[in-house]
Amino acid sequence: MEYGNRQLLAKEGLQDLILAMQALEYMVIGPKIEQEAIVYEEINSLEDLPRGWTDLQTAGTYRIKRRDDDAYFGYVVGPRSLKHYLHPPRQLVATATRDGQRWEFESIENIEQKYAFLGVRACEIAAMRVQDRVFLQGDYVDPLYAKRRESALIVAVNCTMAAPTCFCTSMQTGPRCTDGYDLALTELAEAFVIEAGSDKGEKILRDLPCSPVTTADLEQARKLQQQAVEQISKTMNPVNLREDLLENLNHDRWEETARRCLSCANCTMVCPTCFCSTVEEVVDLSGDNIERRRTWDSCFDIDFSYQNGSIVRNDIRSRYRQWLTHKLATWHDQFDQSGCVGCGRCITWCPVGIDLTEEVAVIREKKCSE
Amino acid sequence: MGSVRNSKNRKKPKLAVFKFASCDGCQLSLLNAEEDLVSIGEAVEISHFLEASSHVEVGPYDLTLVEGSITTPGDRERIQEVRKQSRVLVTIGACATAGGIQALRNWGDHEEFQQAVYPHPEFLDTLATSTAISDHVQVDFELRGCPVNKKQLVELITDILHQRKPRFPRHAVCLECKQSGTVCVAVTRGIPCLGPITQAGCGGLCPGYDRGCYGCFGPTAQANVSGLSHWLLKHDMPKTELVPLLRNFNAGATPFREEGNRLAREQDTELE
Amino acid sequence: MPAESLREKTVSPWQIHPVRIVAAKAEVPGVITYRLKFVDQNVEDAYSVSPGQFNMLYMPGYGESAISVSGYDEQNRELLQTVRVAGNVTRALSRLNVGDELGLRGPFGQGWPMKAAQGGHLVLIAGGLGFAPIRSAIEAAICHRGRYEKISILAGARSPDQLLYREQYEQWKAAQVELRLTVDRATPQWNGNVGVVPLLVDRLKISNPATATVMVCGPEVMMWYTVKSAIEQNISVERIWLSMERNMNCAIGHCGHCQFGPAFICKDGPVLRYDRIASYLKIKGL
Amino acid sequence: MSESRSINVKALTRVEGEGALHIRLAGDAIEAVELNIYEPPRYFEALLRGRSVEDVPDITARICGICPVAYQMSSIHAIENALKIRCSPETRSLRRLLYCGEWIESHVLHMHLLHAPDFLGCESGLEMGQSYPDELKRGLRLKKHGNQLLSVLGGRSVHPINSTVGGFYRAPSRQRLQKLIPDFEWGLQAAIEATRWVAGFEFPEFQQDYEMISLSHPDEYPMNEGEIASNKRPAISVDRFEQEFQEYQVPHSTALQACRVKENSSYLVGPLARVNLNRDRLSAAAKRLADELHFETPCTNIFRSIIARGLEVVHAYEEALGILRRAPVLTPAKISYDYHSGEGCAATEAPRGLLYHRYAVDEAGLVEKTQIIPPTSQNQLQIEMDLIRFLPGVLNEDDQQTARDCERLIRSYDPCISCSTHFLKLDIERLES
Ligand SMILES: Cc1cc2nc3c(=O)[nH]c(=O)nc-3n(C[C@H](O)[C@H](O)[C@H](O)COP(=O)(O)OP(=O)(O)OC[C@H]3O[C@@H](n4cnc5c(N)ncnc54)[C@H](O)[C@@H]3O)c2cc1C
Ligand code: SF4
Ligand code: SF4
Ligand code: SF4
Repeated sequence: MEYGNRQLLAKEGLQDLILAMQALEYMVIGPKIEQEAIVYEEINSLEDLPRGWTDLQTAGTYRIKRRDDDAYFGYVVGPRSLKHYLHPPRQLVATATRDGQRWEFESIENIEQKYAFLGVRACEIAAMRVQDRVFLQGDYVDPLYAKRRESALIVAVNCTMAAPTCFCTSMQTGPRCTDGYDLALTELAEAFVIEAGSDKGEKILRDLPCSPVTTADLEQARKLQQQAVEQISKTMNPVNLREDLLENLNHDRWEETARRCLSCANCTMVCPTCFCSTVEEVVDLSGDNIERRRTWDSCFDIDFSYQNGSIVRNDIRSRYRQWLTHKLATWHDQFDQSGCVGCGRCITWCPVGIDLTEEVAVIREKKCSE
Repeated sequence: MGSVRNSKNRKKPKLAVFKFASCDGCQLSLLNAEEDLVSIGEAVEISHFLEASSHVEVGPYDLTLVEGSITTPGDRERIQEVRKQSRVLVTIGACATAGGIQALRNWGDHEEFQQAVYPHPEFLDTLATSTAISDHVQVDFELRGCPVNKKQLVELITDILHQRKPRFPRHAVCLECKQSGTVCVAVTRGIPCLGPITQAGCGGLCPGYDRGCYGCFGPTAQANVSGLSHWLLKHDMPKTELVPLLRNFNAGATPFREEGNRLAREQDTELE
Repeated sequence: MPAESLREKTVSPWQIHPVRIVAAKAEVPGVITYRLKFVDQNVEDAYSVSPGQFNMLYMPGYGESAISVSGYDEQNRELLQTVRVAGNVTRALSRLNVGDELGLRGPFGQGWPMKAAQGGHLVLIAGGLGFAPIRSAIEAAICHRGRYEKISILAGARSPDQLLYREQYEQWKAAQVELRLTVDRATPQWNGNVGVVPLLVDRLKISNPATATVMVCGPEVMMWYTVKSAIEQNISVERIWLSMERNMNCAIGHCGHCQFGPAFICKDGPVLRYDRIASYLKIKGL
Repeated sequence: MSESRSINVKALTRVEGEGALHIRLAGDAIEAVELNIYEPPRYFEALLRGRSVEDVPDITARICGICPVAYQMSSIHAIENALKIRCSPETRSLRRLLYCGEWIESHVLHMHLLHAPDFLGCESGLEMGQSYPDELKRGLRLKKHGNQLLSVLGGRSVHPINSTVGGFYRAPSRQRLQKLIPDFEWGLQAAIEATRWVAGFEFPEFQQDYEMISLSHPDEYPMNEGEIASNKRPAISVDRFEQEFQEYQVPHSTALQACRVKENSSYLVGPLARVNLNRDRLSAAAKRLADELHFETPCTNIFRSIIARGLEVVHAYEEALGILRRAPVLTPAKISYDYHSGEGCAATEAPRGLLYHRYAVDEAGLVEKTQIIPPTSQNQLQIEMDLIRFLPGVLNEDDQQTARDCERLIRSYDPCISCSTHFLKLDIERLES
């Protein structure tokens, strides 16, 4: 089936979209101002959206600010990504219960919650696909991720602005959404251009109060999308990046970065593709009832590489190196793609403003002799 | 399963709680365990816990929890005796693991401190320093926090009852912040936050209440304190604020102490 | 949509199965070999393992540990696992008795390339507890003894009483397997080799290096020097295989812990071809 | 010739912190009664100097893990007075709510785990639980409510992190507050039951003519504000506290003791004093209960203070419910203020009684001088006086029993010995004059 039949949705029509998703029993997750940031949260109505707000981002800082218009999606990306919901930070995966001398082992496979994501950007769709590759397309399928992912509805938004931390154009993941969504919106001054990208989306679109688009609307949409492209100033050349890093595992820069890096793991937590986790054993006092809980972990955690009484990556240098080289280099070996989608979150949310694109540039500039 | 619980004919393990210079908050965390407290009471013999019980038994004890720091000559000796009587000795809380808030005296003039507070310092017999228990005796495990997290405390006791080596995260508070969906106050508001160099355990409490972490749980393993202070100084935080930030309940913990001292020395030379 | 098409792999990789300890034998101090049998026969029927793979043994309340399969008794359908008491999980396991139950997930990972090694000289090299996964290769090779031109086992331990599987040696020799042992520290009774394992490799006679295959498991430094010796013996880097170890948490390539350069030890390994990881073995803290 | 006899309680138990009691007798004559607090000094007043005012509530909380809110409240109010900050009525309500949490937690802890075992012949609350499982369970549940309220408002129950000069760091979530209502409705009834239970205990006859001191406020039961009232003398404003009351040091204790300046006399602070002086401002349910139990005021039997504690728990539940139902909205969470040099004092009612703080701050908002007078140091002299009068009645018993009886008396004060070491500099000249 061919989609892409574009239509015009009035700004208030967004409320109909939210209601339609709720009627289909989705929990709608969309942008909301919380703790002075625009984050993905449960949305009950249009009122919850950050209408007229934008974000200002640089390495290590993020501020929200009023816009001089009433745009609903006039901001870039926040600290949370879809992974917060599809691969949640804490997740019960299995239980063990003692029954006399025997043990009952169960794994959790059912999840009722269905999510509809509103406001998803192109880089976020790309990131979700990177996680699909990890959790769905190897020898083992994560049943909980699969359930959530399959039942999710994606309402994408084409970016009309970019932050100084964005570099999706380098990573070829945005700013325009090309596929992987059920519905996509482009926000114009007075309305949205809306199009379906799947049957699910098409069905919802059919019942929305839309009107035909004019060429002028499409031209405005194109211009706004172009505006986002033009605002992107950061770059990271992906060509040969894998080799450039793997051939420089002993570069002096790693040591220098280690003096700044706090090994706090923020970059890995906010990164929409980072997937590392640990299963913890939660035991009651009797020892008879056990929950095996998976929680987000990070290669920056010193105990992450614990092995037989010692730590393999026992300094910040090797931990930072592991992160960067995994993300940008060995990810290709493992999953045939880059682990970075260029969303810039790790740059903004690093409490000491370390910018991976700068690190890469320095390493490339003066390759190590060895 | 080798758990103590299962070996019916063995006597219940003896639990002791000892207090040195402290506020009682960490012991209280045990009383605050409410439902678990009753189960703990069933699983162990509470042999010495003055705050909770008049029933006092002599050692040796299977598990001893020590709260508080060493601040008097008498306590310096008492801890030796406690160690001798204890099979497993676990220190609980910042006082016991790093000297606590009272370790601020380590930077002051002890005599002058005494005079500032007491009209008759000659009645007192105290040391000039407040030090961690591990500075005096061998400690089997340290549970961080000011106060300790009561879940961790119960988990620790359970671990020891089941002959498990306790294992708690040594990573930064930041992980807990992000896991619980708290937005970073350092990045969004420029609030100085010790979270990136402070060990997890509180659940990312302070940032969740819109304030910076003040380091209750002490430094992370390999804490890069100078990395953080460098950034804060570059972003206009004066040393006069940064030094006290590092000198709170874990002022005596090595990474905080050293960086605090370094900054204070720089500050002094700048003033000259 | 990829998400839809991949739902078919239905069994949760997190499902743990109960196994019962049928026998436990103390090998050397602190090391026990268990015979484990699935409690549920359907699980037993579905289970199949190849040499070099590993299981996650689960002690409820303590956690999981990756343990190599050191043998599979086809007749009794019993798994052999040799475990060294290292930490919480293995210590708790060591407190169990015959008849007690624990949990198991597996098997996981890529085992030894037993097929590819056929037709040539098979050199199996073990250091310390590395003997555990090597043992499963020995069993498999003896089972099809005729397919290998020659089989040599080179094993080392700290001292003679640390050598694993001593009661098997005669049986192996009877199957025309060459067995060379070495210890770091000899005792008065010991009249074998003294020194590190790579020395045994140096002394080994390999008639046709082009068809010989080397499989090694042991501490990383030991493997490093063993490989050097093997290369000096003109064995191609493509015919040298190492069984690696890293922190193992999920065993299914989802948790990220066991990465070693480009490899996930749990799914690309634990057995990895030397040339694919050679450049990474040199790097400290990877 | 009568033999000299000495009775020692080496370590007081079921009290917060560590202390001991020494009694020296010559025949029936009491030579000395010494409540010895060997809790090592921690010099809080000295270490607060040079810290910014915002650090103060976090640091003073660590004086006592049992009543950190009291320390935070007194220090915050004193600093706000020094900086001339006026907080909103909503802030005031939420602070009272926070205090209710601490009263519930601390009082219920004392009633069930520390004090009740004395009346039931048990050595600990857990032992008591074997004969009174439902009562213990109910107590633990009530205590948990207190902790939950502290956690919602303050982040955690021991050393909460949300209170600051000018208000709160984060406005408490209305939703989370209102979720507590059903529990608190249950708790109000349960607290009434618990109070009826303790009121049925057998109390030793021991009436004393105390001077009772507590805050007093025309419109509310005292917590955070009011004048300092006495049953014997006219009320004074808080800023006159140091003129009327003072601390001095005794050789047998690391803690300072307090007394009336002019009369050199002891006085009583705490729940019994509060109920006696403010009975008509107790909440409706608490007042009804006091009547039902024929709790006569003034009550001058310290052993009956456990009933006063129960009444205050009922009050705290009822007051908390009212605030929870209103769930005040706090915008902004915290008001902004400027630093200037100044001095301010405040007194609030810690669970154990009046807690006085005074601060001098400089123009950069740094603390120059501090004075902290905790409730236990104020009660300490009164405890010794009580013991002197109580002893003759129990002297014919064996030493162990006498010691046990004395310990019971001390315990009815709910002394918090960890607090009682942080005592203040006293004016030596005044003492000698
Ligand atoms: C592929 C493979 C095969 C193996 N085969 C064998 C074998 O055949 N026989 C054998 O005896 N051993 C084998 N091992 C080693 C074995 O897995 C470890 O020795 C074992 O996990 C120890 O478990 P433990 O709980 O007793 O020890 P611990 O050292 O306590 O560790 C248990 C697990 O808990 C985690 N852990 C423990 N402490 C920390 C910490 N501080 N921070 C973070 N995580 C921590 C780690 O994931 C660790 O794997 C193998 C390992 C691998 C990777
Ligand atoms: S590495 Fe950084 S820029 Fe790349 S996807 Fe992750 S958070 Fe975004
Ligand atoms: S660590 Fe903190 S809570 Fe514990 S006793 Fe010390 S000051 Fe109190
Ligand atoms: S608020 Fe503090 S603890 Fe939380 S992520 Fe930011 S820096 Fe880390």
